[in-house]
Amino acid sequence: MERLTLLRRALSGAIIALGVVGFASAAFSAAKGDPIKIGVIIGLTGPNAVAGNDGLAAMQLAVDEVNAAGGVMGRPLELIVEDNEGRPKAGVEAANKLADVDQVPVVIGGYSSAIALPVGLVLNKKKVVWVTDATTNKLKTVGPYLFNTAGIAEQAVALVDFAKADSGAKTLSGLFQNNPIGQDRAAVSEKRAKEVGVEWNHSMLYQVGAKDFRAELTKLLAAKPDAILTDIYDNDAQIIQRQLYEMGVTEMSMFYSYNLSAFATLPPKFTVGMKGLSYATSGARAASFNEKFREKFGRIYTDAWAPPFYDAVWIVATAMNLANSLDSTEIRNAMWPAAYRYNGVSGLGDKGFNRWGMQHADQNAQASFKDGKIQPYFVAGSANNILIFRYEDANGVPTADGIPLAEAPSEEELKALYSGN
Amino acid sequence: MNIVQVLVNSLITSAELGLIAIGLSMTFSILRFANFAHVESAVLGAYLVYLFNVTLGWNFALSILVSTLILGTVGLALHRFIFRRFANSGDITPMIASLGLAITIRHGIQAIWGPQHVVYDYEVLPGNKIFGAFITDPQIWILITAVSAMVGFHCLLQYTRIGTAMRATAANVDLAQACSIDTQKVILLVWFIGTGFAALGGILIGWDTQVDPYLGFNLVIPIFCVVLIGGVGSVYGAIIGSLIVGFAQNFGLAFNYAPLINLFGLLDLGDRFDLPAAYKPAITYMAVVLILLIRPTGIIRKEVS
Amino acid sequence: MYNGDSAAPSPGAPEPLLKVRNVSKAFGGLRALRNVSLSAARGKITGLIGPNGSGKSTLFEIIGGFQKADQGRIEFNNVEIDGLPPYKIGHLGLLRTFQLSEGGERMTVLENLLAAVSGQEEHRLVRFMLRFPRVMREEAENLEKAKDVIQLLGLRREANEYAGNLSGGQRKLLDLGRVFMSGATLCLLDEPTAGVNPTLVNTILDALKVMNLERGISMLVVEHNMRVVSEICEHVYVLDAGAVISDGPPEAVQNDEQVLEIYLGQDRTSAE
Amino acid sequence: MEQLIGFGIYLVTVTCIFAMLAMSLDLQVGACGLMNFGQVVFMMVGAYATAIAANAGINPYACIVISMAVAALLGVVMSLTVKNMGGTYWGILSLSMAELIRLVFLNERWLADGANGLSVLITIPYFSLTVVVSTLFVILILRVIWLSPFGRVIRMIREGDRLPLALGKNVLLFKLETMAIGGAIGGLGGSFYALLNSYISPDDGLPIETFIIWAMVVVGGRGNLLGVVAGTVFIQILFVGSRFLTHIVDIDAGVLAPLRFVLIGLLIMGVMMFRPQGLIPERKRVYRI
Repeated sequence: MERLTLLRRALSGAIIALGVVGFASAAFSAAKGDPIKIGVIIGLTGPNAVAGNDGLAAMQLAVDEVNAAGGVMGRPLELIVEDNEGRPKAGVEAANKLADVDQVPVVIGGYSSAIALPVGLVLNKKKVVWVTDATTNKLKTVGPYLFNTAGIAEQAVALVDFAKADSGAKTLSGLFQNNPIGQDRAAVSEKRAKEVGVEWNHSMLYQVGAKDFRAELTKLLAAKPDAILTDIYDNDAQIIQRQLYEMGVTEMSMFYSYNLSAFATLPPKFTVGMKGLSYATSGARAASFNEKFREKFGRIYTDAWAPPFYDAVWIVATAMNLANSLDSTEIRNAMWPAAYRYNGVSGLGDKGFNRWGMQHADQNAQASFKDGKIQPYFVAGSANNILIFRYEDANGVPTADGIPLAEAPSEEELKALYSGN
Repeated sequence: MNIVQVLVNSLITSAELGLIAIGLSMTFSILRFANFAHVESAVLGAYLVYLFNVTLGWNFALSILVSTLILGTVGLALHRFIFRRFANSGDITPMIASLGLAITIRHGIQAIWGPQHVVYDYEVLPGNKIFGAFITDPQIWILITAVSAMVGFHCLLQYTRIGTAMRATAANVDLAQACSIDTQKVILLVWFIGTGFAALGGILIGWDTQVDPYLGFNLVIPIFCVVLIGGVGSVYGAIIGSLIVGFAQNFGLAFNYAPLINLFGLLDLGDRFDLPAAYKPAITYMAVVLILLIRPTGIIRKEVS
Repeated sequence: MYNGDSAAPSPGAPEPLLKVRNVSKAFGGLRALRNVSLSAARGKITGLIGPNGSGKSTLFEIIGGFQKADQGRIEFNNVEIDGLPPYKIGHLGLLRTFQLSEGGERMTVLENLLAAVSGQEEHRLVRFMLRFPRVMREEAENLEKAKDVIQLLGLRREANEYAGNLSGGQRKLLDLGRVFMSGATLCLLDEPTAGVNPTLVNTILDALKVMNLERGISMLVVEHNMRVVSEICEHVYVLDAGAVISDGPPEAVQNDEQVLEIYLGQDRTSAE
Repeated sequence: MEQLIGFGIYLVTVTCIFAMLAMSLDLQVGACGLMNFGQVVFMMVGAYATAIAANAGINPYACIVISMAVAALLGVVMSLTVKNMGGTYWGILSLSMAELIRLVFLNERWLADGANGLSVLITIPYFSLTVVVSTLFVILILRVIWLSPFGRVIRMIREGDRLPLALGKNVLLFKLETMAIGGAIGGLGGSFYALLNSYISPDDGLPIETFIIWAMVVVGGRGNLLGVVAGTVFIQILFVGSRFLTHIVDIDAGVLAPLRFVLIGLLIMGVMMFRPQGLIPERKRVYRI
């Protein structure tokens, strides 16, 4: 029931959004006037450089589209890009610069939670909207100017459920990167596994950027779990898959990934039968995003967060148009309705924010690799390959975390939410 | 746990660390400063092979040879244009200069080739199965190269005139000069061999894993740990250091500590207590702390002449 | 093997300042010192000679506490000092110099002298903070003292020069200057005139005499230059292959057959 | 305009904090010859101490004092491993100790929430002013230490242990005191860092931060407090100033970002090549004869 209404709302939202875009593009062929600047803080060098560059490319794609469709309030949108160098200190410096020198009303970026959190704290203090795709649970506490377009780690339960339903696994192991999101995912996965009666072997937390994962992989395989959950990104994906393959694992159907797109550019034999969750596989808009990305940059993105970044730019542009103002608080208040109506390329397109400005639900497509391509995957006996994670209580009623808001919460409500701070 | 596999993994890890550590240890003892750019020349070498092998389509072995020689020459150029002027500036100034150089090389590579990894034109295959353990051809090559390097450096240092000159220069530059050893020539040679060999190490690691701009950045601290555990200036020290780190990393994760801890009756941990994989980097650092506290100048003590 | 020890306390003589008894030391298979016994008399200059590698420097290292003897006892001023860390020995008033003057290169001559002032107290940070006025007063006194020493050593022009920029002889002088400043009662001088040009040798000798006669500082001097030895030393020990082979007044030792043998490089295969 | 001043105040504050860390390192390296490659651990531990104490509801000023005490204690513990270890050997040892501590903060979620780090939700009035005044105070204290008999002895230790030992100086104790003061100043900087960012995570203590602090000290001129401050300002200008390249050159941001670092690396190298002793080298103290 609930799922159907959700889908319906997403679809109607998509039609509205497309209508708006179509109308706008008819009205102005392209935006004119002084550009409206928004900031970007993302890792272009350092440990997250691959994800950062993919995310930036997706944002540039979105900016081009927004501008072609008439821009924001009739003016073109422009990104001021700052590198966070993979260091929190550099991220905070960039945040201060964007807020004080460039005086942008909105900053998009993130990826690494250890940087997204302090940046969010700075920007909240300065009342600048911070739209991030970092996913640690702690983001909720930062403040009313923080929005998240990629769900949070709680949603990792979806993969545990998928792996259990698909393989009937009795024991599970996990291979996660050792950073905020990896640790959160490991904790959530372990908790969920125990809830659904699956034995949890251990969580391997690997060091991002290392070149030698054989010790971890040998140990992982030695425990002989029925299925292995992985959370691998960037340049680590190739090495880990290659070292698995070299250790004789030529069939990967026991691996379930939180982020299948990390493996999209690898040789097909490294990913035979691998399953997992994927963002942008559903809907015409998502397909066209993939197409456009490939066209513009000559490659496919290898990072799950490229689509949410694309969405973030569109949501911000829509919010600015709705607010019809460059005042950051008004833009913030327009973020909820903008996201509520916007049809995204990540998830099923439903990008609504809950009271905390976090994604109210996470919709993933179950997918698997076939001939090196990500294909929809259907668990036996199910006609649907879409997994939706929502925050519900024991009776299946959505909790405050799971309810998307069509309008911004009132000031008092927001004040009460963050009164602990 | 497949103990043979752990053993093989340990050997490969040791060989990969040792390949670069041997050259670093040698250059460290003669140039007398911590050269942080040493490992970046390994990455540069690996990217040059990518350029020749993949972009230009050359033969793989030829690419390796040319790239190693080019990097050796780059080493000479670095000495001539940058590090020569630090001869009388102590060890801290050239160290920070090499840090600046490392930043430049690393990000220069990223600006040219982008942050995404690249791989050579080589078909990855499942490893050969030996006693139940998998080992691939590149890994065998790495082992062979590491052992040949070990033997080669030993012979170079022990049985050739230039090797004697190198040992003398490493022990005491002034004394070596007094014995009419052309220390400038020795230093040039060390730059050539050291940088060239680093490149070879980088290429082989890149062949076994992948090449990305941060290959060196992620290796530099473990390799310095290896060199100092073994003792600066000793090829054998570098070998022992890399064996210690390689075996500790692999066996440290594979080992079940429960019987050991329960044996002392301290805790009851059940029948299994593994070191969490998140602490794998800590194994190297623990080794450094323990070994240097016991032997403050590394395992192989530098002979006093 | 020579076993006599003429410096053994005889009833009437004053107690020697430094007593080394049966000290032995081996490095692996090499026996650097074998049962060495010697003593340095209070207020006198005692010489220690011997060919290169005879164990003189090792003996100094051991007396100074930088290395541990395998066996034997060392007494300084009636305090047993073997096994004490070097700084405690230095603090007791036994000060050594090094064969190749080392340390303090990037400090000026004056700073070197000021740093040598003994009495840990004013150098310690907490005391410095707590007793600031007193320390400042002492600092001024020490500076005056250092200026006197500089005058005495003829280093006035180099007073504000980095010690690392001094010539070898001047650094030897600086070593002596540190001894003056430290208020040591005994100093072990390791080749105070080695590699020093002849004019400076005289300056050094004068300084040594002033130290000994005016300040009453006792000395144990390792020296190769026999002219220097016979000019300043009252008693000389001869060390060869890690053992004391002879001792006595310089003239007597100089004429000792065994010593001649060593120094004139005669065939001495039969010695062992 | 008001916001530009705000950015200026932020830059001054963060520069002051790093100047403290750099001066603390300079006391260890420039004065005492202790090659501490783990300097950032003082900052990290200081910041964590503030965060943990603040979350326990302790008065902000008390938090700062606690941070200094904890970091000073850590300095003492680190100094106990020095013994007679050679410069680079102890450098790698101190780096290892720093990394071990960081790994504990990273992996133990019960201790300080693991990789997620801790938020610091306290502030002190006139924060930036406090930081600036503290920095001036630190400069004053270090200046006095440099000129004191204590400073003279540790500068003698910089050249080697043997001479000060022979002169009766308890070298280990001097090193211990140096590390304790260095730790306390580093802890103060770390505490301010946590208050500035309102947040601390293990990523703030990565070894790269240590090397940047080292660059500040050496580029500025080790052994000279003015030089170290100049070095901090220089490196800070390199890192922040180069951000304004985006407004000047029109290159794709993905290419400009690494090029920015190429520039930073070249400038660090250039200063070292043409001013090996740093921008403002150590000065000789001249007495009137």
